[in-house]
Amino acid sequence: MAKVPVQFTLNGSEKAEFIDSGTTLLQALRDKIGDTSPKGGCHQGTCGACSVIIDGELRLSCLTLAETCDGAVISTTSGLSESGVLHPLQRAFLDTFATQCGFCTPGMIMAAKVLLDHTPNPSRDEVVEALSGNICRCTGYEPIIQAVLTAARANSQNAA
Amino acid sequence: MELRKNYFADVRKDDLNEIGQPRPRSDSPGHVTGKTAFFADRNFPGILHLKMVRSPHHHARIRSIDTSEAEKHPGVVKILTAKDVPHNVYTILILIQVGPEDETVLADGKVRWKGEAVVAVLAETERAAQEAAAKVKVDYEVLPAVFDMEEALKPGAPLVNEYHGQNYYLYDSGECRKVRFGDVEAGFAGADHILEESYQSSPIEHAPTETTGCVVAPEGNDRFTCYTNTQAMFFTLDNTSIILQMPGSKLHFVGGTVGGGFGGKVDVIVEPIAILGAKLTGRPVCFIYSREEEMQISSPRAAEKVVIKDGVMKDGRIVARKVTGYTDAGAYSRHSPYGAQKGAGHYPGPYTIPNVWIDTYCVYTNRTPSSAMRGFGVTIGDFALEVQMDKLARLIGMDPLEFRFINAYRDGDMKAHRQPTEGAALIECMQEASRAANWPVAEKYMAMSSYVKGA
Amino acid sequence: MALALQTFATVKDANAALKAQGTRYLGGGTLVVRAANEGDVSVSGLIRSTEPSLSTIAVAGGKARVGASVTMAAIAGHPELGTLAKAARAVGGPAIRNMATVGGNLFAPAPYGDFAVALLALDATVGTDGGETPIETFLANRDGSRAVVTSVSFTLPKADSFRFLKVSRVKPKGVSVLSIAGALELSSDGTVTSARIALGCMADRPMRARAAEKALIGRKLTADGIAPALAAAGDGTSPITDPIASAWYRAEVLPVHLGRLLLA
Amino acid sequence: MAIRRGRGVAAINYPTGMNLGGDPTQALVHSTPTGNFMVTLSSVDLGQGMKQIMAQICAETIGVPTDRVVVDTADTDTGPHCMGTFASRGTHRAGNAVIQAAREARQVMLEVAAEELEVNASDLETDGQGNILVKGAPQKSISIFDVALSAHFKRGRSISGRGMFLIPRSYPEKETGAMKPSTCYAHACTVAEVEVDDETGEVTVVTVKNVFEIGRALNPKMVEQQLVGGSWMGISHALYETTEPYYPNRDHGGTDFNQYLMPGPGDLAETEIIVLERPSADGPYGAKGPGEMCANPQIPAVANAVFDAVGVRIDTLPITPERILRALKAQAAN
Repeated sequence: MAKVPVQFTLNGSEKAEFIDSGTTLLQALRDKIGDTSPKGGCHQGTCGACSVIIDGELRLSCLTLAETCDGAVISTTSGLSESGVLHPLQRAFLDTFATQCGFCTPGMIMAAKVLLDHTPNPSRDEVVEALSGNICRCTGYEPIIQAVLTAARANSQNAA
Repeated sequence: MELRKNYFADVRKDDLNEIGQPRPRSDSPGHVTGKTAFFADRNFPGILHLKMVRSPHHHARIRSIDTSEAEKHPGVVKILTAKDVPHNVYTILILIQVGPEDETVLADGKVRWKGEAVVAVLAETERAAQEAAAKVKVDYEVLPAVFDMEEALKPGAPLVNEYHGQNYYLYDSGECRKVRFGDVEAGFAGADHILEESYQSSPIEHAPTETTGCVVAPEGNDRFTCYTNTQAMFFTLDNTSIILQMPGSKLHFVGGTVGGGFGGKVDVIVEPIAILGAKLTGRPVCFIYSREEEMQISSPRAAEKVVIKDGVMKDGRIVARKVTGYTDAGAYSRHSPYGAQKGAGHYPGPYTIPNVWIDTYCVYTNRTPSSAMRGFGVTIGDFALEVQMDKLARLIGMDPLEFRFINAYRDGDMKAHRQPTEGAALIECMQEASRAANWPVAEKYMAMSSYVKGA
Repeated sequence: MALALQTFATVKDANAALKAQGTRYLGGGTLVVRAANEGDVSVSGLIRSTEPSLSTIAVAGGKARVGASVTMAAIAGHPELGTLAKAARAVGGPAIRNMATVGGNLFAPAPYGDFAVALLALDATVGTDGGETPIETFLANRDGSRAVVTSVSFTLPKADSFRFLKVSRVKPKGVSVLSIAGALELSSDGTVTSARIALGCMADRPMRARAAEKALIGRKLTADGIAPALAAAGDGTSPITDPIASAWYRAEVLPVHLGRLLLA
Repeated sequence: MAIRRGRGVAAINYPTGMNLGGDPTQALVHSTPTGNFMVTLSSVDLGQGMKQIMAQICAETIGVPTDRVVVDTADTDTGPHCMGTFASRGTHRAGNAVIQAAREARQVMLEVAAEELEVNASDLETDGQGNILVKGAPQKSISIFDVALSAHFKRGRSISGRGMFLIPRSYPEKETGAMKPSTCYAHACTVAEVEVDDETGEVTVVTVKNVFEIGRALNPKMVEQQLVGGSWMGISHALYETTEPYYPNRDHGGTDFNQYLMPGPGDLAETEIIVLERPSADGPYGAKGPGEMCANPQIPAVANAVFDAVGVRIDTLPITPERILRALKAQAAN
C-alpha cells in the first residue's frame, strides 16, 4: 500500500513521516511518532481524551486524518511543560487534586489550554463549556473546573 | 470537604506524621504531563490487532463456521475458533471454588447473548481485522430467548445455560442464598402496618474512560508478557493459566496503572485470547475493546429486582423484614453468584430488626453477562431499602430521618446473619447530616450514640 | 480494501471520484471517520475537495451563502451570523464544533443534525454543482445523494424573528431529546404573519411542523394564542426512540418545549 | 409549568473487602542502601491512589517521610500476590500487609541502629523525619541513611519485611445464613435537594449533602477526590445511567458517551462532603474502604427527594424524565 508523506510541527519540532493513507492523527502521533499523551478513549469523538490543538484550535485527533494536517502546527499535553517546568494548568491540576486515574487528563488540559489562550479570565460557565466535550468518570468534574479557574487566576496574577 | 474531628475523638490518635496528611499524589505529575504509561501506550513492532466476530443473536445454535474467505483476506495472520482454546469452558470464580464452569472463551455450538465472542481474527492492521471479520460466515439457528427474570424462572422458559441446567444459580442452600433470623411471620402478625413494595433497576456500565484491553508481547523464551488494565493481576494470570493450560510461570503480567475500573475490569476476557494469539503467531498482539464493546459487551452492573415486605409499629420500630432479591446475571455467572450472595449478607441494611427473612437469587437470561461494579451486590439493594424506609416513615406519619434513628444499628446489636455489630457510626452520620442539611430531629436522637451503653 | 483519502482541488473532480464504488465524501470527519473507526468497512475511499469556496461565508443584501466546509465554530463566531450562533453552538462540544461542517450536518441522522433543523426553519437552499435544491427536498432525498454539497444559502432572519431551542439530558453538551427552530414574522401588533417551525428528533431527519405553523398565523404569542399550534405540534411527526428518550416522551414534551420557545 | 422542590434522605453502611473474606494480599518492603524504602505489591491502582496511600502507610510505619518510599506494584514477576482492587479492599487489605512488612523491616532497622548506637533496640524511636533517636536522649541519634548504609555494607543485614493479610473465608450456613461478612463497615448519610419540572419530568439536583464515616482519612485530599467523584456517580446512577434504557427489552442500548448518559459539567449539584472517622479495629491506621459506598446513598436520597417534590414514587432506576412524566400523568388521571 502506498505511503503518504506528511509533515507538521509537533510541540515545536518538525516531524516528517510516511503514513498509510486513512491513518488518524491519533494513530500517527501514538504509533508512528511515539507521543502517547493523546489517549484513545472512544475513537468516536465522544470522550475528548484524544484532544490536541491544531493551528490554535481544539480538535479530536481520533477523527482527524493525519494527512489533512500537512503543514499544521500541533500541540499536545506532552509538549506543554518547558524544560521540566510545569505549565500553570498542569500545576493547577496537581494543586487542586484534579486527577484520579489520569486517562482524561491530557485531553482536559488541551481543552482548558485553548480556553485560556483565548479567554484568560473565564467565568465558571465558560470553563464548563470549554470542558464539555471531555468525559471524566472519576472526579465528578468539579476539581477539574476548579483547576482551570485556579490556573486562570495564577496567570492573571503573573501578568499583573 | 470538612473533617469533623469532634466525633470519635476518644478512640482515635491524630498525631501521626504521614497518615492524615494531604500529601500530593506521586502519580499526578505523570498524569498532567501525559507521561503516565497506560497499557495501550506500549507499542511493539509487528503488533497484530485482534478483532472479535460476535453473535448477532440473543440465543442461537451455531450450525457451522466458515472462515475460509476471511483467512485469505490480505493482512490476516491467524483466525481462532473454539477448537483453538485449550480449556474453552471456564468460570472465573473457580479459583475460589465457586463453579461450575459455564462460559466459553469462544462460542462452541451455541451463543447465549447478543455480542458473544465467536471467532477471533488477528491481522496486521485494525482495518484488515475488521474487513476479515466481516467475511467470517457463521450459520445460526435462532432459538427462543428470555430476557425477563420472572419469565426465566417460570417452568418451560428457554434454558439459557446448559451448564447450570436451570435458569438460576444453585447454591448449597438451594435455589437462593437464605438468611433466617427470628420469626418473620410472627413479626408481621404483630405489626401495626405491613408494606410490601418492589424495586427494579436495569444494567449500568462502568464506563471508564480507558476501555478494557491488553497488549501481549512474546518474551522469546516461551514466556509472554501481558500489559493489562485488569483490576486483579494474579486472578487474571491464574485464570489465563487454566484457560490456556499453560503453567503460570510462562505468564508475566504487568499492569497497575488503570484508566478507571469501577469493577468493570475484574472479568478475565481479553487476556487469555490475546495471549493465545501471541503464542500461536509468535507476534505481539493487542486486543482493546472499542467504546461500543465497552458499553454493550463488557459486563455491566446487573439489573436487580428487590421485593421488600416490612412489618412496622406505630412507634416507628420495624419488627419484621422480608427481602427477596433477584440478580440478572445475563447468560453466564462471572461474579454474579457472589454478588447475589453479598446482598444476602447486607440485608436488612444498617438497622436492627428482630425478625428477618432473606432470599437472594442469581438468575440467568439471554443478555450480556453482568459482573461486579462499585457497590457490588449492595448499591441497588440500598436504593430499595432506603426508598422503603422513606415510605414506611410516611406510612406511620413520622419524619423519615427520625424514623431511621429509631431503627439504626448500634454496637453489639445482633445482625440477621448472626454477627454482633462492631464499629457502628450510622447514628453519628445522621446527626451530622441533620445539622448540615438543617433537617432538625428531636433532641433525644441527637443525644444517641453508636457506642454500647455503659461499655 | 484499506481506507484511503483522495484530495481534489475542485468540487468537479471530487464529484467524479465519488462515482467510484465504496467512496464517501469527507467533511469534518465526525461522521465518516467515526464510522471507519467503528469498523464500517463498506467505505474504503474518502474523497474531499479543498476548493476555497467551500470554506467561505458570504453575506450580502440580507442573504448568506455558507460554504459546506464551514464549521460550526466558524458560524458561531461570525459577526453577521449572530442569530444562528445558538444553533451552531448546539452541536457537540468545542472540539466537535471546530470540525463538524454545515454540509455534514445535513446528513447527520437523528438525534444529531440540530443545525440542519435551524436551516430548515430558514427555508435554506442546498447547493451542489448541479444547482440549488430546497432544503426540505434535499433532506427527503439525502440517503441517495452522491453529489458534493457545496453550500447552503438562506435569507438572514431578523434578530428577533428567529428562535432556537435544543433540549438535552446532559449539560452543556448532550445530544438532543429534541430541537426546535422557529422563524416567525410578526406584525406591529404582535400578530404572527408568517411562521416556519422545524423539528429535530421528531422523525429520522429534520421536519417542518406545518400544522403548528398554520395554527399560528393570525394569532398572538400568548398562552391562549399559541394553544392551537401546540395542540397541532405533533401532527405528522414520528419521533425516534433511542437511548436518550422514547418516541412517547418526545411526543409528550414537544408541545411543552414549543410553548416555552414561543413564549420566551 | 411549575418547578417543584423536594428533599430526601438516605442512610447506608457498606462492608470493607470481599464480604466473606478469603481474599489475601501480600506486601514486601525493603530498604535501599541509602535508606529509601521500596514497597513491592501486585495491587492495582485504578486511579483511586493506591500507590500514594501505600507509600504513606509504609512511611508512617517505618518512620520516614513519604517521599522516601517508592511503591512498585502490579508486576507479577516481582510483586507478591494480591487478590485485586475491588470490593473496597485495596487500602484495607494491602494497607495491613504493608504495615506488617514495614514493621518487620523497621525492627531490623532499629536493631542495626541499636548496634551502631550501642543501645537496646527497644530504647529507640523514629522522629518521622528520617532519624532514629534514643528515647529520652534525642541528642543521641543516627540517620536512617547511615543505618541503611551500615546494614548493607558493614553488618550484612537486610532491612526488609514480609506482610500478609488474610481474613479467613466464611461459609454461610445453608439454612440460617449465619456468616461473617465483614467486621469493618463504612457509613454514610446523604440529604439531597431536587427541583422537578412537572411538565417535562426533568430533575435538577440542587444540593447534595453527604456525611461519610470512613474509619480514617489516610490522605484527606485523596479521600475528598473519591467522595466527590462518588457522589457525582451516585446522582448519575439515580437519574441517568443504564446500558438498557428499555430493560428487559434489549433494544436501544447506548454505544458511546453521547448515548450513555451521565451528568455533564453543567449538571453538577452543589456538593458538600463531611467526613467522620471512627477507626476500625482491623483497618490500617483504622481505615475502612470508602471507594464504593460513597456512590450509594445519593441514589435513594434523590429518589426520596423526587417523591417529596412531586408526590410520585419512581421505584425503577434510573429515574428518568419519562418515568416521572408517566407517573405524573397517571397521578393526574386518578
